[in-house]
Amino acid sequence: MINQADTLFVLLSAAFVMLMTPGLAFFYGGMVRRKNILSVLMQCFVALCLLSLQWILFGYSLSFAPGSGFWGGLSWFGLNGVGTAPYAGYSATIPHEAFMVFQMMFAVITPALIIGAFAERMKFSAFLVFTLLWATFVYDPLCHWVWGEGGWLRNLGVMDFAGGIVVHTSAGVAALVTTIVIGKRKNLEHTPSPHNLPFVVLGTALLWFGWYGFNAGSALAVNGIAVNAFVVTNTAAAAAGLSWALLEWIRNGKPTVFGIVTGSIAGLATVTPASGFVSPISAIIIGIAASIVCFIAVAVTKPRFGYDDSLDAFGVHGVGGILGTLLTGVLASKVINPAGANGLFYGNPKQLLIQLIGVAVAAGYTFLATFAIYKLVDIFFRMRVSEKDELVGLDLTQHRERAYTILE
Amino acid sequence: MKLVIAIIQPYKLEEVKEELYKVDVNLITVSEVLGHGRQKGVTEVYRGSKETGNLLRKVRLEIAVNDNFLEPTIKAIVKGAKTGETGDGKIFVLDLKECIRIRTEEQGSQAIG
Amino acid sequence: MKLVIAIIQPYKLEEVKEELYKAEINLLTVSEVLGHGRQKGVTEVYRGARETGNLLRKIRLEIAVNDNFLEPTIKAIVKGAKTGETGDGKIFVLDLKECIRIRTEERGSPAIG
Amino acid sequence: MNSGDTAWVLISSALVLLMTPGLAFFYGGMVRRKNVLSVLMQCFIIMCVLSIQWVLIGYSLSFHPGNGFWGGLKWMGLNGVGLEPYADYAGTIPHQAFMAFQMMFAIITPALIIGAFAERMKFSAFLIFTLLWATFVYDPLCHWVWGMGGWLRNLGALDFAGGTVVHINAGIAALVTAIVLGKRANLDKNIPTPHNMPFVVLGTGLLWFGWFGFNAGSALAANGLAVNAFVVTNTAAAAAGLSWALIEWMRNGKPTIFGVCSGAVAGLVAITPAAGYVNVVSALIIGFLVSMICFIAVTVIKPLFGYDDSLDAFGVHCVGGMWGALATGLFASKLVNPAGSDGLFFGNPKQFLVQLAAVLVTVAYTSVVTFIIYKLVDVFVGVRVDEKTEAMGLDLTQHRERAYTVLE
Repeated sequence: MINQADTLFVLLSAAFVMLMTPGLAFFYGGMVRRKNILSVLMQCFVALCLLSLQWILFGYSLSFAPGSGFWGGLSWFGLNGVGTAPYAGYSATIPHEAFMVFQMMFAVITPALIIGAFAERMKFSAFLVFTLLWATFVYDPLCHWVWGEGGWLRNLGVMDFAGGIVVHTSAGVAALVTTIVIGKRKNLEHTPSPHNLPFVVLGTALLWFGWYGFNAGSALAVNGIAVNAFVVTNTAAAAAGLSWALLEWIRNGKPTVFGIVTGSIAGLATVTPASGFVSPISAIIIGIAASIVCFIAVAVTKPRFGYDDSLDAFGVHGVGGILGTLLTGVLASKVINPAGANGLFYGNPKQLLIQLIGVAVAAGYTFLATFAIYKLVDIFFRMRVSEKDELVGLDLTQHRERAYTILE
Repeated sequence: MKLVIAIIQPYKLEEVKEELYKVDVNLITVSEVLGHGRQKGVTEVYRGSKETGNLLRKVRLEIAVNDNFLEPTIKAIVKGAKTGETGDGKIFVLDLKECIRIRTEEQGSQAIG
Repeated sequence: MKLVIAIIQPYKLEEVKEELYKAEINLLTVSEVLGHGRQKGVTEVYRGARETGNLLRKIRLEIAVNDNFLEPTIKAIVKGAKTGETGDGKIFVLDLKECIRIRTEERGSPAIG
Repeated sequence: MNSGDTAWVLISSALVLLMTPGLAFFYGGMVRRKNVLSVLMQCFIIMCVLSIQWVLIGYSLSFHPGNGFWGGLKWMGLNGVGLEPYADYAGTIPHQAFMAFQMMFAIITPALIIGAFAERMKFSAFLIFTLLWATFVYDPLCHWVWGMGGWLRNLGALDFAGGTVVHINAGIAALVTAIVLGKRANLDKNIPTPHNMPFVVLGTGLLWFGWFGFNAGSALAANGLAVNAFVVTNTAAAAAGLSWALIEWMRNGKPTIFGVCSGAVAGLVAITPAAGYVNVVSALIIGFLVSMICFIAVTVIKPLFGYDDSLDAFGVHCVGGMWGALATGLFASKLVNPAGSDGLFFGNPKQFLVQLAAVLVTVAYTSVVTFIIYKLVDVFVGVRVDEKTEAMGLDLTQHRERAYTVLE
């Protein structure tokens, strides 16, 4: 039976999550140098266009059609059979198409997250091909394993409420792979400072706002779980933002706005898999843990290994997603969500093991498949722009336009 | 004393800076300007209407030097900025009558460095 | 050779450029500056608080010319920028010791054009 | 009364309201730096002025069941428009919710015209022009197409969310004002480039987000029809954004973010009248073709005739809206919406003719009345600013404020 309130909630959540991609565009766009901002905005927007179409043509079918344990198959190709009648396997109270479009927005933002790793140096044509292949051969299968009917990780009991594995771990690991193989940016004695920090703050605000749709909407109904997800999402973001600022204060002497927004995003990414299974108090623990671990990843690990993850897509999303998935195995409680499972702290150490397997499998698969796709595209298109193009900036060399005028 | 003003391609700034540091010229003032050059520059296309603006974005350097530093400074700028294509820019040299370091009120060539 | 520096009203830039082109002076550098003038300028009001900043927005032109082009350049700038009101701006002329075209490394007056 | 439907329509109203600030940034980023505030100001003042006009007389003129040509003044000051549902428009939500939803449409339509006369219209003249235009063009047309007893509605013209009423209407008014107002000064010497492209992208993101409320909200209920409208809206925008980029790539050598944004908005415009009547595949086609059509309008027809439609309000909204209205007559299907009718491709050529008639009537009425209003305002207050004012910029001369500081 279709429920109007549930339908409206899922549609609205889909709109919220759609807004996260422009939000991410500004979050990333403000961080790059002035000569490259449009290339980042362009990549995010093109991802929105391209993957919306990929999803209705075959992405949704590969991910969610009840095929084998490993892929969904093509039985829902072109939304064939996906209509306004509910599909009880996923959600019995809303039209099947509403579920499809909600999931579409996840499929759009995940590849967009990777942009942070190779920003300021990837050729646009190569980006397009890479993104399409990555969505098809990494995101769609992974999504099927964890969320699709019959998916083998789902059957194993892996808990991922709103995409800690599917979205953040996969995008983060892909970011790490691409940033290593594409190499550092030129002339990088010191990291360039963000060219427009207010844009970063604007982007964070839109992301935080949209994340309510991302996490609470994943309940797919207006119920207590949605409310709980809403509350823990906000709590974790707040705890993480605050603790990041404190860490900076202690370590560098001054808290920064760049730090507080980075922390908030880390908190949001980390609480994503847990949001339907943990209590608000657990969310505070998750938020603080997110800041500490991601701060170490960004401020200590990255300089030590010397990879140039330009905008910390791995350091924030990858590390946050992995941490969140594991913490779900620790802090999940059946009191919050009877359909879930208890975690380590609630007397079920097995769940942590399952979560660990889920993350390890996802990270391993993503690592290998991303590397293969990268190399393939590199052979045909060359991923990296020429040195001169990089110095002149991608806006002018890839798109022949400029973000700002000087005099008029 | 001389005041050197150079107009160069924006993306060459890093290299020019590096060359200047090599010859121990450390005090430069940089600003962003629009310059009219002979070259066409990259044509930007906005919604299909081609924009061939004749004012192009350039970087302007101001460097005050003592006379014995003049030639090394010019050489360094040329080395860093030259590609051989139109649009590389120009260097202007002006006489500098006086130079005062505000902090100490020193005057003349010792105030320059 | 001379270096002409002119400070003009921003909205007069188009006209000045046009007059300069007519006099066949094509190479100029434009930047935006704040200038202290005698005029009051347009007062901006922000949320009720009246802003009477005496630093006003101006456009700064730099033009390097050979001596025989100096007068035409000055005339062109005056023609384009003059309204007769306070705030029209100023023109400064400096001696230019040397000019180098980076692309070819030519020096002196042939490098100017 | 249904709480789910009411919530959906109220939230959709909020989403559509957000489109006007979105439009302000979309347009504001495109003008020169000295005029950005004038555009933002025009958009914001419209939100104020027309909200009041709507509750005082606009809603009555548009929606009261008067005769076929106007609604009359019976509902002046919302007299009789209460919290009970009004079954002829929407049986499951309070009448005032319907009124508020429609108000947002009445606000954004005149705001769309701003793109045609940006950078050269006097603010006082703008205010009077907008008020008269809303009262004598928008309100009657709205009544004809959507009002009870409206003659175009009775003719059977299909316009789900405002292809004729909003986009063709505003677009034609834009063309008329652009022609009679004349070109901006110095236009042949240098075409001004967008002064802040990221703002254009931000505006596009907000418009896309708000458009979910515009189209899916027009179902006036959280049902399958709303879901369909949501999905086709996203699909058409994605297809159009992508195809505009491809056209640029082929024709100019580089795809631009400005192109993707223009395309996405064109796609959203085109799908507006069709959103409740077509399926996803039709939306793909409508989206792919609209970019081609608008691209020709903007890059070939505009230079050919030499009118100065500064920000392409005509080229994108009117042309895109016409294509959408006609495409509705081609692709509409009763399988999607039993309350609609079939189009030409589903065996009903008559629908195409009805759509054509509605388009022609709109074009004729709007162009004549807009011209009269313009001339009238011009006689009394003078519409265009003088040359010096234009050179100094409208921000400083009309509002005595500036968008950006130079040094600090």
